[in-house]
Amino acid sequence: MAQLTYREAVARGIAQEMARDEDVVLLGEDVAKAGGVFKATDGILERFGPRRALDTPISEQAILGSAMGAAMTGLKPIAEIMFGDFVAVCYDFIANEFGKTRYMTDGQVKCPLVVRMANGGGVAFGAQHSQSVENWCMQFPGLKVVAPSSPADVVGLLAAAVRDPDPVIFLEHKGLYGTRGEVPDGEIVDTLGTAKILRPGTDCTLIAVGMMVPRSLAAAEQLKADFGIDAEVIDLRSLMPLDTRTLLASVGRTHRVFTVEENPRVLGWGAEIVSIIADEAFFDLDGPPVRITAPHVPISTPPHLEALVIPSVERIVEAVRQSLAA
Amino acid sequence: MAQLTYREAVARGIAQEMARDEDVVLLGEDVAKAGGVFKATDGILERFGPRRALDTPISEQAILGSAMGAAMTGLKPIAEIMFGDFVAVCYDFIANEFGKTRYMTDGQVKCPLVVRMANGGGVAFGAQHSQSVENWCMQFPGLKVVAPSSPADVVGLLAAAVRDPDPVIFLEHKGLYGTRGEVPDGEIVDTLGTAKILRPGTDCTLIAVGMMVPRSLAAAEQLKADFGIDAEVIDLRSLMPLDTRTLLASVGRTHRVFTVEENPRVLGWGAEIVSIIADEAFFDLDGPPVRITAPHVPISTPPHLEALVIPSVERIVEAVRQSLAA
Amino acid sequence: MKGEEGSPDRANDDIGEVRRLEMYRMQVLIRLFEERVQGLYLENLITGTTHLMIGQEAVSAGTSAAMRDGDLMFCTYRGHGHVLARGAPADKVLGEIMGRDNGLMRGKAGSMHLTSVEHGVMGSFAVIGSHLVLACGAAWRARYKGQDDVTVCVYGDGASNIGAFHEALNLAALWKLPVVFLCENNLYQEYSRIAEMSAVEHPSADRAGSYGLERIVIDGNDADVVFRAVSAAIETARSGGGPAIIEAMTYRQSGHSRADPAKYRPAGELDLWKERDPLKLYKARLRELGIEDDRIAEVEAQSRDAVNEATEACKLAPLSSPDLIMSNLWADGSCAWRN
Amino acid sequence: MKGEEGSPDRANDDIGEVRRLEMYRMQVLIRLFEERVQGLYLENLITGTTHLMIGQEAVSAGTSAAMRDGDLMFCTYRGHGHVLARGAPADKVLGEIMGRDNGLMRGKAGSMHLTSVEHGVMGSFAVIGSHLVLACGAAWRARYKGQDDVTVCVYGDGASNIGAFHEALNLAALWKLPVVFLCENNLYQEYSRIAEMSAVEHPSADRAGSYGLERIVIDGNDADVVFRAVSAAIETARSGGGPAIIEAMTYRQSGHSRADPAKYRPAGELDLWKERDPLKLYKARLRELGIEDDRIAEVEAQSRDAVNEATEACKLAPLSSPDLIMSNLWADGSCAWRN
Ligand SMILES: Cc1ncc(C[n+]2csc(CCOP(=O)(O)OP(=O)(O)O)c2C)c(N)n1
Ligand SMILES: Cc1ncc(C[n+]2csc(CCOP(=O)(O)OP(=O)(O)O)c2C)c(N)n1
Ligand SMILES: [Mg+2]
Ligand SMILES: [Mg+2]
Repeated sequence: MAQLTYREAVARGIAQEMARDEDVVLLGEDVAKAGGVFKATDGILERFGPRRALDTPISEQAILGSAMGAAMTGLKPIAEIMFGDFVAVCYDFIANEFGKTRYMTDGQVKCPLVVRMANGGGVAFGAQHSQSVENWCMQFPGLKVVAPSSPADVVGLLAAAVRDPDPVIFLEHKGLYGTRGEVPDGEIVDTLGTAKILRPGTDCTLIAVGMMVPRSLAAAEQLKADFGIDAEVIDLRSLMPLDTRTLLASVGRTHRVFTVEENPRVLGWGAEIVSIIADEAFFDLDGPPVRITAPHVPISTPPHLEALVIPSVERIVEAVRQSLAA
Repeated sequence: MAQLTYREAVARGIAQEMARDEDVVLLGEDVAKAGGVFKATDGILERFGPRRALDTPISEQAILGSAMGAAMTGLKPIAEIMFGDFVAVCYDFIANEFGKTRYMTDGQVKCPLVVRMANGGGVAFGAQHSQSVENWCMQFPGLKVVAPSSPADVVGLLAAAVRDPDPVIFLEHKGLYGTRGEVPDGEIVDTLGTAKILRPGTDCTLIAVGMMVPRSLAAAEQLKADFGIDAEVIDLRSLMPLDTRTLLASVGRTHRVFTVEENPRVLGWGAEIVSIIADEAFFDLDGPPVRITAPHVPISTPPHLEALVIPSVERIVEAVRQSLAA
Repeated sequence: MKGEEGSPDRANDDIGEVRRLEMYRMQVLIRLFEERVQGLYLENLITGTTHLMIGQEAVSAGTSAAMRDGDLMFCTYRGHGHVLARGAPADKVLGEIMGRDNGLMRGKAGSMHLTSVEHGVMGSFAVIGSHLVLACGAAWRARYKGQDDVTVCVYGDGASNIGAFHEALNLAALWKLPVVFLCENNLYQEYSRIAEMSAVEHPSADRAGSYGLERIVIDGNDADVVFRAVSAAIETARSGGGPAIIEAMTYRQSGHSRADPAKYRPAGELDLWKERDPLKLYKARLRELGIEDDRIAEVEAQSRDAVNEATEACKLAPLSSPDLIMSNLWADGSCAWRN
Repeated sequence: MKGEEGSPDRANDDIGEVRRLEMYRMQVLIRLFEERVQGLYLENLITGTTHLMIGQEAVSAGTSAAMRDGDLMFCTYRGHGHVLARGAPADKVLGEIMGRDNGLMRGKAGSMHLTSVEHGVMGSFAVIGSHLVLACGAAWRARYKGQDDVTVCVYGDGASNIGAFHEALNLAALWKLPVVFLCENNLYQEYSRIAEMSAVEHPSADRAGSYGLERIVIDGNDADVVFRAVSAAIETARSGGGPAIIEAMTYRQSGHSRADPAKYRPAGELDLWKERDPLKLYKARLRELGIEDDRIAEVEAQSRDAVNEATEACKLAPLSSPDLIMSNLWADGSCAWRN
């Protein structure tokens, strides 16, 4: 067992897979010599050399496109898009190419690649460097979307993503890079499409990803301590595929559900979760399913404004308490 | 009153606004000399000349970017992205620029433009030319999204979009270009953010946009005739802003709701609608809110396969009937 | 234009009689195939959109003749001819276009997306620009793995103005990738003249310098010229000399897509190019080189038979199966997204 | 390099003493401002990211001196100096960077997005590539409306490899737009040497030919050179001669962003460029031209005072208001998305 930061866990996961499989390669802007602008790929170049870890020009279409071309023909690239927001400049691959190729060619062409991106807010980068791009990716059939919240999950899910025969978007939360956690020694491989109940509870279910996971856990503690409300907290971990079984089972026990999203309100992933629960667990629900989100505005830059936009522990507590009291 | 096709209505709406306001300009691939690949801009060049109607290179980023730069500084461009799917190659403007500029500059910079796109399926163009891109656009604060289903609405909503001081995505449905409808004479200006009850009903509410509107209407007739189910049909028309008042009031009367979407299941606009209704009208609902969508797969090309993917009148009827019977 | 190398000399030059007859057979096959596709569309047996390459056959024939087995190709939606030239059977190509079960992808995706990995055709791409960067990736893989295949990426004049073009060319040149970018300049981007849409006359070749590459413009209506230019570029790429960009001047005699009457053509333009029809020119070349008429007639017949047989087979083939829509989204063959 | 025009002749040449002193004042202002920003970051009074342009001041000073009131500028996240040079008051710029209510955008958006429409700065853009095409649009509007302003778009060497660059340049050249693309080549794209990321030495200038434009590389550390080159380009653009692309060679003496120690620099590189520090060079130029030391000292003092006063004002200014987050999404000032 080692204590690793989330960013160190990224590098460990990448290294684990590159050591295992010669076909795994890493590319992106400043991922090699500089070890990544978030230092999440530190040491990879030193260990695996410039043939396998490549710095690229500022050409995001070329990064994702060449990753896909390589994946189609025999490599397993891990491509980095520095800030998730920038995937907008190469979105054709997300929306039109990665997930459709195998399907359209009736299985002739494969696309086993991983796109890592620094996702989410909380570090005062403003409206164009803080968005939650899981919401821009999960709607495309054929594309898997993973968003770990702890160092151990980072390693295990990254390994699972690299070994997956289909394209996976791997979202590292910027606000978590500096956080620490225990990571078991040896090879770790997790399973995509599995949510985790991090805190069992009986009164309601909180469903979160990324930075909203620790906040939901803290909110659950506070709800218990201050109001006697026993909240179950689920880390979704994977937005696609979706572990609806775990979610529906939890709602079957708690009868109330809250999604905790840091994105602007409209068409965040919580809408999909709520629409599934409202349809399939309607008669399990004792009250409305509620989405706790940022207000429907872009994220302002200064920390004191950003803090008002992204759901805080206090806002989560307040929303749950009020709704359960209603 | 004139009978116009949907595509003629587009040209009429554009002409109405270009005649009214010298600052309105049209640009896009083949929109001028050729009158558009869907013939939706036929006659604009002839009437307004090459200064105001411009054919562009295949450079979608330059199309949307120069439209925005012009809008920031005094024009009101109408830009065309030929097939909505191609907005993926210039998505930065959708995700990061149009809607955020006024906000980030605290009101210093305006962005009054319209982006027209041919949206949706039904014409055998396959997985990369048939997608429902309202789902790629409506999640961004600051961006309006409009999707008319009739020629009269096309003219009125297009005029409203052009006159709106903020950026508007205007989605023309490919499957409807050839359809006809009455269009009043004279100037028509509609209101963004207003849904329309096209068929009042008492037993359930069907909410649709674009090509799913006529199909929902046909389904409602069939539900009435064959099963005595009286469905209310709402044409959403505008996905952003959202006329939640009309939707919630309808559910308050009918107590059951169905969204009818032609997109793949996950994170289509119906999820947002359902999440609002489940939260705010929970105790009005007599049964689960149900999303009728395409299966979560890309759209296949040949018409006989495409027809199995996009909800048909029969599938809508069947889904409603079964759910109400349950 | 590097046109001179194409002028006839003798049948036993660097190209040779056998290859010339093969390139002629292929051009005829593509021509007849494309005419048949248009006919089947008018008969309502082809329902989706198609983009024919009548008039551009020499590019396909010359390019594929220059490629080895194992070399890879990335095409556009205007790809029928290239896919045939790489060896995909006419019935499978036509079946795909007709949405039949015997198609390359069992009729799931149609004319714009023809793919035959077996024949090195990694796909036909319909969102402009994407396949230029994909080709970089395929070539990068070859170098990475020490495999000596070369990737050829065929695209249009209009595609030369999209952002991905720039990113692809820079990366290919920077990483010295074994990839050949082959621009089919058919004078039009859909309904607009490319000359009115580009800041330079040759939208691809005039930009070669931006990537430290040689400027190459060739006569795309002469299969020999295409063969020689592509062969040379592939040879360089294969031996580690990096990428090339070739602009082949040609003309699309058909409309942009199946329903386009092409009214935007200036008067006389089509006739002029028909005089330079690649099949006509090439047949004359064969004769000039002393190849007997009956041998020419023989390959023409082969092509005619192939198209006829393919048509019959496809008419009999069942429509693509409804199962297709729920399969092969994921590697396990399923389309499940939840448990 | 078109360096020679920058060599000193006499104070009363085409540039003149007054403008030279002003360009010097501006370079000193920017330098002191940027040093102050770094200081305030270390004091924890600046929390968001910043991208300083220490070492690149001559580009800002020379460019804005060449622009008229009414001309428009589009900047990047590395824009402090350009915004100051166009006349935005130091306290408003600093206030924005500090997240204060007195900022250009009332402290809402910070260092990367400085905008002052009042001073013709249409924005500072942080997603690479976007503002190159925006600039085309602004210039198109000018021509459309018969307005004679020119748009200047400043961007980095690294941005020259992104797709939008290609689309912007082609459109600008094709439509002969009154826009000047000014590449600040500071040798690095973030932590990578641009020389290792581009297929050509000069990622912008070596591509001018792709758009039928002239190749212009200038010494970006000499404000006079920048002034002359940008003036000439603006003049051409203003009189209908179309766009220009200028690559100004300079060096970022600071890290890429606030926390970057820039360890990737080869030994000695920074020292070499410090010898060519634009302020040092320019001060020497002023002296050589016979401008008295006390006049030089006076403008230095002005700049120092401006930065000090701005700092004091900003420290006293309230933090940006919480109201900001729910306002000015739409033209009506609200952020309502439903009824
Ligand atoms: C990104 C994108 N924009 C626009 C289109 C629509 N479109 C399809 S073909 C075409 C013209 C392409 O011209 P060119 O590259 O010269 O190829 P050609 O069709 O002449 O073979 C256009 C604009 C597209 N498919 N993708
Ligand atoms: C599309 C996009 N990709 C990547 C980035 C991250 N990024 C910010 S600055 C930068 C380096 C830019 O280099 P250059 O254009 O030379 O400008 P400089 O910072 O040197 O002024 C990068 C890669 C971005 N902001 N946008
Ligand atoms: Mg063409
Ligand atoms: Mg730089």
